[in-house]
Amino acid sequence: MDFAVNILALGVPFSVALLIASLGEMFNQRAGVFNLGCEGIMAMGAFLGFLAPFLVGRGGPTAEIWNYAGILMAMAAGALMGIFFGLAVVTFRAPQGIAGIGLQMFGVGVAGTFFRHFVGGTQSIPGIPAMPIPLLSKIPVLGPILFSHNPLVYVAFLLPPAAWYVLFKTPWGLRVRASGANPRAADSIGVKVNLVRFQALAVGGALAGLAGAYLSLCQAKMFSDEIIAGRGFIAVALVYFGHWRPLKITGGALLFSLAQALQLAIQGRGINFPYEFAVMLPYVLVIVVLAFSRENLLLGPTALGRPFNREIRT
Amino acid sequence: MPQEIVNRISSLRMEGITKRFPGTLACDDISLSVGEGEILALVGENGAGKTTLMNILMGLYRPDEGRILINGSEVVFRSPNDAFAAGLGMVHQQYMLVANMTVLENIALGYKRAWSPLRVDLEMVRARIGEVADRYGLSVDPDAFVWQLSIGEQQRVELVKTLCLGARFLILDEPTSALTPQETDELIDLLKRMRSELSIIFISHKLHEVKNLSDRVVILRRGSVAFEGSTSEHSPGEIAALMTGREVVLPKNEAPCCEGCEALAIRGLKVRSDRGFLAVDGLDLSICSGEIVGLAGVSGNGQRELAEAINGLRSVEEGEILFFGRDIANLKPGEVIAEGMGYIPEERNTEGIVPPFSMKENFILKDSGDPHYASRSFLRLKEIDRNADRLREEFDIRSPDTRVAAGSLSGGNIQKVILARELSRAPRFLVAVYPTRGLDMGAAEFIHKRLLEKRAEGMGILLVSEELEEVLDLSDRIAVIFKGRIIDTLDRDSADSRKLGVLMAGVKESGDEAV
Amino acid sequence: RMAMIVESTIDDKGWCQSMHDGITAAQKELPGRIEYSYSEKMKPVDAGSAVLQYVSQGYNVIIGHGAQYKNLMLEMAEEYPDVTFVFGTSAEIGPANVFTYMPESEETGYLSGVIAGMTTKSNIVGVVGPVDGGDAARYNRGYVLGAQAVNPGVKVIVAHSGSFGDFVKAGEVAETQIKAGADVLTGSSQQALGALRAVADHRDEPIWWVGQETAQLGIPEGYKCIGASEYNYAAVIVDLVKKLDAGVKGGECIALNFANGGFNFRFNDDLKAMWEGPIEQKISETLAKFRSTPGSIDWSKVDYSKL
Amino acid sequence: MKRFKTLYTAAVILLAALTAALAGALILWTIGADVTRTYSVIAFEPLKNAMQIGEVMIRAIPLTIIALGISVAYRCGIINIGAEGQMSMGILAATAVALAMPDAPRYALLPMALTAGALGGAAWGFIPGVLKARLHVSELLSTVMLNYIAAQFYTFCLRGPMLDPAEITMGSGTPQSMRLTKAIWLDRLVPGTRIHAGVWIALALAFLTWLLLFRTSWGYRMRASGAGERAAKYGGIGVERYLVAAMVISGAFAGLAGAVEISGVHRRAIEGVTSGYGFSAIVVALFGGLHPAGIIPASLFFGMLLVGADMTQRMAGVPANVVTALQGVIILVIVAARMVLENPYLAERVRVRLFGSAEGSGEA
Ligand SMILES: Nc1ncnc2c1ncn2[C@@H]1O[C@H](COP(=O)(O)OP(=O)(O)OP(=O)(O)O)[C@@H](O)[C@H]1O
Ligand SMILES: Nc1ncnc2c1ncn2[C@@H]1O[C@H](COP(=O)(O)OP(=O)(O)OP(=O)(O)O)[C@@H](O)[C@H]1O
Ligand SMILES: [Mg+2]
Ligand SMILES: [Mg+2]
Repeated sequence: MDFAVNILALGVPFSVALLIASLGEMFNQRAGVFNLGCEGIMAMGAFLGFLAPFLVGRGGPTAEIWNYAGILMAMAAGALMGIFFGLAVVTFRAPQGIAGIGLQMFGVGVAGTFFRHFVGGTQSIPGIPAMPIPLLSKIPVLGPILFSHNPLVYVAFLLPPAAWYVLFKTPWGLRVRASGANPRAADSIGVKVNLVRFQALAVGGALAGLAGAYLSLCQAKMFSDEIIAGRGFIAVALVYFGHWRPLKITGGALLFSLAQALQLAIQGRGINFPYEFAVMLPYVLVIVVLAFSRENLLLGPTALGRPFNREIRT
Repeated sequence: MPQEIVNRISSLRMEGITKRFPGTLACDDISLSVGEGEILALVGENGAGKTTLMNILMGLYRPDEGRILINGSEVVFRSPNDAFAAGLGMVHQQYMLVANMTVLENIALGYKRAWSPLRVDLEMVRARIGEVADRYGLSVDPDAFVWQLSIGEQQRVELVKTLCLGARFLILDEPTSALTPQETDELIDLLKRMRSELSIIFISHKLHEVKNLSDRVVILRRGSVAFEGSTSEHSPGEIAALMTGREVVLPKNEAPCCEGCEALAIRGLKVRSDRGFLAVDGLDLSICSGEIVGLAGVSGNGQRELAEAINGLRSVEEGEILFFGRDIANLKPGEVIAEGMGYIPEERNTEGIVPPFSMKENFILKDSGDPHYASRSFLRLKEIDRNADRLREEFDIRSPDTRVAAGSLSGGNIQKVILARELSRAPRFLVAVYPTRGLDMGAAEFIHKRLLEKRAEGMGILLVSEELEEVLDLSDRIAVIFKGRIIDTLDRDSADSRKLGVLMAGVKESGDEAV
Repeated sequence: RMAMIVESTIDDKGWCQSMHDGITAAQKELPGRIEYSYSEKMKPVDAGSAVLQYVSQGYNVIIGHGAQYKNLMLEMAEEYPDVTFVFGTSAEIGPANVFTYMPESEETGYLSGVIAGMTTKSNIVGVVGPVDGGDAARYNRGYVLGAQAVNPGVKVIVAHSGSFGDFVKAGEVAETQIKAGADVLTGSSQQALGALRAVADHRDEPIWWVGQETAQLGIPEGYKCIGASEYNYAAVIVDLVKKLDAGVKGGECIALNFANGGFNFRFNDDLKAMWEGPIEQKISETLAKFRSTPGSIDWSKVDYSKL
Repeated sequence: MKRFKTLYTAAVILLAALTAALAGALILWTIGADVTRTYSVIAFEPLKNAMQIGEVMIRAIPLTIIALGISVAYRCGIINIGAEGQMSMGILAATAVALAMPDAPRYALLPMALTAGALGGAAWGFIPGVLKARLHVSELLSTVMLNYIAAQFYTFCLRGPMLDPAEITMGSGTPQSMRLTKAIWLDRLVPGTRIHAGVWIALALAFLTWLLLFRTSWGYRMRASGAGERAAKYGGIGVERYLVAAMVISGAFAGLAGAVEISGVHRRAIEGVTSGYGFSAIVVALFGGLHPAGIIPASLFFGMLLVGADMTQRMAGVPANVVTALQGVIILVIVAARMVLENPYLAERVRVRLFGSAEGSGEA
């Protein structure tokens, strides 16, 4: 019982960065843009999230504020990078796959470079401490699992329903989905497809930046240029796992992270098989679960990856 | 903006419109005008520039030259929003619907009155749809996903959408190409009634509709106005001649019914649709070699599923499909092809051709392994070239050469590519689904001739069409499909469009309703 | 003229930094003798390019800091007999122009283990490993032996993150172990910082860290670090220069252990209360034993699955 | 008309180069690096002498081979971002063969090891292929995940069954195999460089890929499956089978690249051999227009960038990361510029703006 509670209590915060980043990527893809550069935006977000509290906020009474300033900077930079990416793939219609890899290299490279220049070696910050919710965190099983985390964790778990609402209930969500599924139709009824795509990229970028900032400010409370370590790519993969649906994506992120917590706990219990096989567990599990879930693929963004221009017929 | 407040459009004029695409001059100094309550028909061969011109009017394309005047003053439309605001609305030739959204959502997308920053008031949209549906007698299911709808239903949704948005000036780009005769008649009646409130530009390849509906007609040829005049003063034949520069006579099947062996026999066939219900529900049908059987019916009654099941593209739940005695139900598409089946699919752009492939590559889509085109798996390029040149010549496919991407051809030419491939393979049988949908009269004439020729050579043909004239012209027998079953089969001589129309609505001659 | 090739960066507070610090210390010790250049983030194929380039620029001592460069070093040594190549960890005796070095890290791990075994209240201690190989394998196994030696009932939790650089994951490993009851943790390679950071997050709880690298004492999280060992590569480098001066171009292995001054150990002065008394005494006993009989720990017999 | 075309092309390229240079300079200025020095190192040093050109080539070899495989998959409608993992599996398989038969003669062992490498990669490509064809699992998910799985399996093998015995007795168990027998070494072609006989393999594969894709009915059907899945099915093509086949080929190429890499460069299996080739090769494949004739120059160009990148930290004193950032910028700008060049609509508009609309509007 304790074992299970521990795993759940660990898996929840582990999932946050993936969750936020994949929701961001979901908005990109729903609008029709495939952003493989998520990893790069996360790296920038992690760096900028770290920078403000590191440079100015250290120890002083204003430390807390600088943490949040870092988050805002990370999100702003993420949005900017999204827009920058949009310039290449929306305006100039560059193939999104390569451009995404370009963005990833750019983000990781710039974050690493600036980190080296402005900070030096691996450094830590106090970061944002956990904030158990007063009464709720005392509830036996649910308390540690749901209510004893970092403030950003709570925010992150408000995101999926919010994303669902935005996507399916608001005019903007309607425009995003239409732009990703049939841009020509959307255009013909007055949706500014490319503008919507830019907006979605900005939103997605901001979320990826936030995910990065979560890693550096809340989870690791450090930065080094390897901080993202492929999580951006996993976030992209989780969007496919969740078939572009916020709640299913959340399920995917949780599944992955719980499996992660589980395998670490299993390793710790002393296993008599090579630990590498334990490390593989989350990756295998995600594939297997997806393989056995049936889903109508027609419901996704059918124009994903295709640039749009009114006059150019393809 | 409430559409009631929009100023009346008492006149609309396009002046000197020129639009260039790389390599084509789509519109060349076109001028036309439409008055209040007037219905203008815009006709011309495929690729004449009709759609382009209308897209310019809707703000989708910017003209290179020329200007648009509404009520005498110049307007500049930068996007469809500007055109909507001016009271224009358009039903596009290629349906502009988002397949994975519901009808309701598709309409909500443009119905800005139902928007607040944080919410789309879908109930308001639903009410609006109901209002329009009642007023014009156009019923649609707001909660259906568009991908679940037949093309005819989609066309209706398009119309409802445009009307919901409150157009005062309606542009209809080939709105009837996928409608049944009844639906077409209803639409035309509807449009006639609407003329008290609206001005209309109506594009169609069906000249009797033009004749029936419009006040004036403008004929485009290669991007410029070839003729402009009052409709009542010219017969359809004259208009066709003005359009193509020659006389068009659609051929008729007058040969005696030939006595071939039974080629295709379908018994108790049951097939599910994408939505999961039995779209073909116990269908029986038999067709002989050297016979054309027309399958008439309102689209969405199982035609697509039937054709796909015959060709191995959809699994069969129950029943058998005997093809020259062999049951081909649930065979793979490749195996059905090998049995000697030819198939002209409904979706010409995505199913009938591989769009990025060149025309010549598309010609060998079904024969890439045939020794004629490949020896030991190596493609015989010379042979492929020769074949392509021959077919292009024979079927009069208009393109610079056979290396152009098939997807860049016009719809008519794409249809010819498919037809050329299917007929030149000399199959024993052909399933032809809506083979002339959206084609101009010249192209339709050509295709009809080809089908009749093949019939004379002994090929059996299942001709799926909603166009009664086509069915009546070409078929030896006509089967009417309704809700997945054949409710009656008529001989050519005993059939006429009135009888067929009644049957297509699901009513048997005896008066009782078929289930 | 000396060039170093490292897989990570020279400020990783771990494996690569210790060598870098060693070389710069040796530079100070032997003023004007060493001209030094380094290449970071060297994947195997890039390492080859770097070596070729260094050789063509006239560098005559090339250090590949990691056993993954072994092959490259040996191959290049064949091709360029005039250049001295150095790599570790390895105890192999290479050709005449190859030096190897071998940190016997099980000794440092053992010390950490002794501290952990004596400090733990829950009787559970943790190891956050990167992968089970190389220096980390020796250190971690030494830790297990040390803890068990002073506290036979102790439970050692070993888990690997599977990556040298992913310190976020190392933090996750540490969190998992803390949740499982571990109250003294250690870890090796640069990812260990993530684990230390996770330990430091438990500010007011009695959860402690023992370090593999004294650099960990000086950082803000150092307040959780009871003590740490140190790789004294400066001694190795000075030794190396002397050998070169004496005309020995290779063919030897330089070991690092407490006996030859290759390792040092330091307690955290701010945490006197934690180690004064029996622990301090036990550590000095152990150190004395290491100094008199190096190589006394058989690390290879530790089997994690039997813990 | 012709003159306009040339001018236009030149102008776009110039603008692109300027943009890239400026964006890069911005980063370099921020960290106070020597901008001109950095650029000149990247642009000229890799081609300065035979040794450096050799370094470019040894990177171009795996890039070419993997990119060829990726383009086969891509043409068949499946985006293979799992080459990294497939390459690892190829290395393991080839190593296993070499370790199992230390005394086999060269003519037997080398082909066997290379084949084993290809099979190892093929097996790893088969998985996402089948998952997609049969269970509709997106390859973007499965290949990413399989990369991580392969990485762990790789460490496991090198740490366990394939570990160099010397690492146990004399070392510290660093995950690597022992040095492979000379029988599987690919010859170094030019003394003083590391160029190896893998060049011929890469060239031969480029030719074979071209044959396969554009000259055989197999390739035709693969391309049809990718270019229009629905139409291909309609045309009687067993799309799913070709999908799996394409993934297997793609994996085999990546696996072979791994085998070539260890027998040509490293001569033993160590960690880090794949070093991101799997990802760079995606860029190379798309840069090269998914065509062998484009992939070869693209991989040389990319090899040059990689070597230049590696040199700047030593020769211009900028951290290694800067160059990653610069590469990112270069990729973004080049792909954008290429699309601008290939957009006739834009060219037409510019032409009309500049020269008026009178001429050249008719047939083109
Ligand atoms: N987006 C485009 N890009 C390039 N050329 C185009 C484009 N749209 C139209 N054209 C060209 O403009 C011409 C007119 O096309 P348009 O679609 O207006 O024909 P149409 O009269 O509507 O024909 P149809 O009866 O087939 O609908 C075509 O010949 C085509 O070459
Ligand atoms: N992307 C394109 N670039 C250039 N020309 C094109 C392109 N797409 C279509 N065309 C040209 O457009 C013309 C027909 O235009 P269009 O696509 O409107 O026909 P369609 O409406 O699809 O066919 P149909 O009228 O038979 O239904 C043809 O001459 C064709 O060559
Ligand atoms: Mg048309
Ligand atoms: Mg048209």
